[in-house]
Amino acid sequence: MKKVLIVNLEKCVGCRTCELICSLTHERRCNPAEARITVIKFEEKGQNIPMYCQQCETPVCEAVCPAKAIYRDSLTGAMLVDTKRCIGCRMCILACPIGGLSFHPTRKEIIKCDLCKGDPACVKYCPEGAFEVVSLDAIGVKRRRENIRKFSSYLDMMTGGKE
Amino acid sequence: MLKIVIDGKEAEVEEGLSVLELAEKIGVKIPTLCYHPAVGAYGACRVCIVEVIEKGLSKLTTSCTCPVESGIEVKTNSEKVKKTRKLIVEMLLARCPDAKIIQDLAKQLGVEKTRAPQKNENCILCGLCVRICREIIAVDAVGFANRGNKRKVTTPFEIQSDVCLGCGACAFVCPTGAIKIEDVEDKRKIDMWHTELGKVKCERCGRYFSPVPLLEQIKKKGLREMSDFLGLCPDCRRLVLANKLMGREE
Amino acid sequence: MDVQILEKVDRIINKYKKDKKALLSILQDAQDEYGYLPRDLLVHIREKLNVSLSQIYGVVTFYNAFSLMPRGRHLIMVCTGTTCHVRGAGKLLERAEKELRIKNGETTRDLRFSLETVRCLGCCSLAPVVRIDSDTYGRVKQSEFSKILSSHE
Amino acid sequence: MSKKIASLRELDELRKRGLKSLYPDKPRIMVGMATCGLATGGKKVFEILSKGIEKNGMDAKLVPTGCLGYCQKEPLVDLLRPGWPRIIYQQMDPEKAEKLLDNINQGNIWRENVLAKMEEDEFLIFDEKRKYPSGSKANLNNIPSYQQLPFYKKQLRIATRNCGFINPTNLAEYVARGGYYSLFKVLTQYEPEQVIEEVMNSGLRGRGGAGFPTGRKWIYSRQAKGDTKYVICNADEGDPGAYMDRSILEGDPHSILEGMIIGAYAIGAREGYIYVRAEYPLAIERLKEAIHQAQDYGFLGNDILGGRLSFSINISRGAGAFVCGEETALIASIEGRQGEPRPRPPFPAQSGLWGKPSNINNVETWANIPVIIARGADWFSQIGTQRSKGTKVFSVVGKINNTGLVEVPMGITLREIIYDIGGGIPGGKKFKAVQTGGPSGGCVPSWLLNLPVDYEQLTKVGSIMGSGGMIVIDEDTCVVDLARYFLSFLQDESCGKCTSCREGIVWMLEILTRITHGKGEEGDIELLEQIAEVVKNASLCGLGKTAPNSVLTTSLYFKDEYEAHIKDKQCPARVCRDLITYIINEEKCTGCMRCVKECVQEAIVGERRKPHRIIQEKCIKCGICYETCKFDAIKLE
Repeated sequence: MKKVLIVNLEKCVGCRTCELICSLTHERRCNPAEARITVIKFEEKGQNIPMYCQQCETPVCEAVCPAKAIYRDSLTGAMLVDTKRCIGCRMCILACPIGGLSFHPTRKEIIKCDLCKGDPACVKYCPEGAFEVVSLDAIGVKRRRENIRKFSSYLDMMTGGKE
Repeated sequence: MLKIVIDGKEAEVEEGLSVLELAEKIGVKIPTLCYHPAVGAYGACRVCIVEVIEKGLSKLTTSCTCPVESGIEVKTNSEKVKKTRKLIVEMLLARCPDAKIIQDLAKQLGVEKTRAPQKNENCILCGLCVRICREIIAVDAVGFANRGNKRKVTTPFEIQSDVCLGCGACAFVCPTGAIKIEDVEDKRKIDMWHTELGKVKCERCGRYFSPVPLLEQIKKKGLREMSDFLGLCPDCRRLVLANKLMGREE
Repeated sequence: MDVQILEKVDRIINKYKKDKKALLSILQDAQDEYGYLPRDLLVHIREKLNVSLSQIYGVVTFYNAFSLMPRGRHLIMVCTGTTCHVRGAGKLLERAEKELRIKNGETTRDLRFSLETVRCLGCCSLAPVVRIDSDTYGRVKQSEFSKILSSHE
Repeated sequence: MSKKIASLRELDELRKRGLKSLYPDKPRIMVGMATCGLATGGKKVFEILSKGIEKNGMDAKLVPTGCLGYCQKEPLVDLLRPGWPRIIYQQMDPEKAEKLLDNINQGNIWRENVLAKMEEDEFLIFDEKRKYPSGSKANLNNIPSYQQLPFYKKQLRIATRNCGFINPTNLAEYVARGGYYSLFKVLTQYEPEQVIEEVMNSGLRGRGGAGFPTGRKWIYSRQAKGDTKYVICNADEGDPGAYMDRSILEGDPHSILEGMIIGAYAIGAREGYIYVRAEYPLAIERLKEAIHQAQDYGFLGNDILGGRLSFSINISRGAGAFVCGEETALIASIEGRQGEPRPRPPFPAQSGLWGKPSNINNVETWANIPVIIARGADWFSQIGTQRSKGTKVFSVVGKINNTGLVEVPMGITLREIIYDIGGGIPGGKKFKAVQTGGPSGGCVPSWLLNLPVDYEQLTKVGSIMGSGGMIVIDEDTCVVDLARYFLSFLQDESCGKCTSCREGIVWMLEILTRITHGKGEEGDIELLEQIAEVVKNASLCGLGKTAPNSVLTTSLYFKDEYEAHIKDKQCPARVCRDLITYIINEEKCTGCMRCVKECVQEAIVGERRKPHRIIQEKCIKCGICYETCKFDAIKLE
């Protein structure tokens, strides 16, 4: 069953544990620059927003990739980069509207949220329990839509225009 | 499914694979320099050479170009293969003595020094840059020129190509690091291609983040209404989006 | 680039129905027309045929028959096929280089002669062989070289 | 009125016209006008004859023909007069041409420069011989018969059956000697499979080099899936030293076209290509004319022989690249790309030109097809050896008396070719070796002279049949230098794609160059052999796989010569410049000043009538003094 990572913004306190655990899981060291998730903080409002790949239903990254190196994982539904196929042209990075992909600073590789094979570390280790993985069944789609209703211009892309 | 023997072990594989792909699948390591999954087999570097025995006849062939056929036996490291591969690496080491990947390969195969005439090139003519640019990026900014001993990779007339996007895929796939990309503030320089391209400045933070033609190319793909974020660097895209989520325009 | 020349090249391209498959023939005909293949001409051919400049440049530098530089009024081809080699083509070539004061592959300053070698003219029974434009000379001796040259103004 | 031939009756009528043209009721003068004939002055002879005929108001027919193969004797002029045998004149020049005309005018037999008389003409296709009248009025007994000339005696001309006999620009003359009858036979009596069976049974193998069975190649193409298929003629005769294809292209282009049309029918192709070297301008011209004529007469086009087949042929000009003789490189070149070979499989029979099934055969192979169809596989397969059937055309050149093209049955020995046909080595020099197969071939040494020539035997001794070049070398040719020559040729001609071929050739060349410069080292021969083995085993295409053959054969058969260079710093053949000196023999030098004048280096000093002297420091060993000295006073040491 396809899955998505959903965040409850009310719960996020901006501790950046997710960034560190993400880096640790993928890179074996704690360096936020190597994380697949970035927390944007609005100090004055006391509001924090973790930004990460939304595993769009019709992803532009996949569409622009000339090497056909980006594909959807049939198990989790995450968009993955086949690093062997990748030719490093970075078109995916430039095409993604939400900055969901980046180039690893030293390893010369495209990095992005891969949903940790369906069991994301951020979900497990967030002290506030702000993250949640939901299956993309009818209820999941609805919750996802609610979650991202606010930025309607990107809505179609992420949900594939389907309810 | 096909049954074959590789290095003494039996293996069963689906049809349509090359010996190299099969070896990788089952964890047998065969060195190669000119193979890349995105463009497939080319057969130029000859390093992935293996011994294939079919109907009692043994021949040396490059594993990348050899289709797996039922009943064949593959030896990836027989004496004959080792001898041949060593001499080929000796040739490459003379051509590109400074390339780390060649040095490593030489060390791995026990080649201590080369007896072949030294050339001091950086490029081994694997053609990955040419093939990626032609077949994948589809702009064909660089190509092979001349032939024989004078063969080289270059831009037409050895001046800046008017179609290069500056995407840097050529440098990314280059096994020897012969193609170097230098990003200096608002310019991207690729010396190998006699090329210098302007970069796009992020509308928000002012950082130069993409060569101009590359971003134009993405615009041309016209996948969706992109104009409102394409002028932003990926970091600012996250910020701007977060702001929108907060319900406010910056 | 001279408009008249481009028109001529356009006629060649149209003769081959703007077919990019005919690239080699178009380049050959264009060179026959113009003597060599300057960059502007090749850029023009690219636009008309919609093939990449890399491909055109690759083809032009791969084959011996093409030249990116102006050639002389007369093209001297010294055959260096095996029979000609065995019968002294190397020495003949040296003589030609001395006589013309240019190296193999170069053109004299007055654009009178270009000197090239060719891998075999198929006149092995007459080795060593030299061809100047469309005239083929057999059993050429070093000492005869200046005489042969003088008949080509 | 349409010229198109649709029935056997019409073909017979065309043949009658052709016969009239071949055997007119007036003198027919034929001038060998292939490139080799032209190079020796055939063009001037033709012009003089043409002017003379016009000036004297003679009733004579002057025709250009292809090459009879006896290049040593060119320019050749043939005279056929009603009531006489055909007489072949050799080494003609403008003056002699005038004399010939005078004699014709006076009704005499001109007896100077006679090479031979031809008493009968053979129509191979019809298995027919046409006797010429004996010309009994005059005594021709002392003129040797063409068939009995040592040069021709052992020849059997199948692929070159018409070269030197017909005017290549006259289709009717081709038909007169049986041309296009095989096509007619095939289209009216054979299913495509039967054609392939016939070719298969004939045992014909590719004449371009590798010797792959032609019939089997055709089966693969026939069986390949797809509606669009191509037949291709490889006329990129790249081997330096081989020119039989040029001779057939220039002398009998229709034989190639007919072969291709039959092949197209057998395989199921509607379009064909002839890839021909740009270095052969005359061949291209002849082909263009021939294609045009064949279209006019309905042998090519949409309704061949009354609508039995649709087939057209395009000419693709090569642009000077030896590697384009390789099938996949040739295809790339026709497609307008660099001639870079690609790995096989897939083979061209499955995926060739534009990705469609394509069948490629070379010129000589195609020219054999009409004869095989006409005379049958049984007849053809009786010629030759167990596994190599038919004949092969060789260009016998180099240090040999009778240079020329010879077509002989497979299995003939090297000795017969070099001594019986070729007349041995000139100047009393010693025969050393024969180089066969071009840059991909090897050197066969003198002690293997009794080797029967066929695909297997040549491969066994380390060489190859190749396209049929046979370069005879004598004691004055250095085999190390020859091997070096081939590698320097291949260094430029390799496409440069694969490491082993590109870098391996450069490496071997570096070693050989060092050896010829007297800087060879102990162990060089072993290292050469080691590299050669890898280049042979690891390279991508035929060019690379065969590139080391010249090194391997010369180092095997002439090891002592290599060692003389390496250990003694001597070149036994006195070729390698750094190992020789030119010296003037003062006893023989007459002081004529010729060498002094010719030496561009000003390395020779001396006064008139006094022995000259060479200043060794200035001498670049160009050899011009040696070449110009009339008194044999310059020695090589």
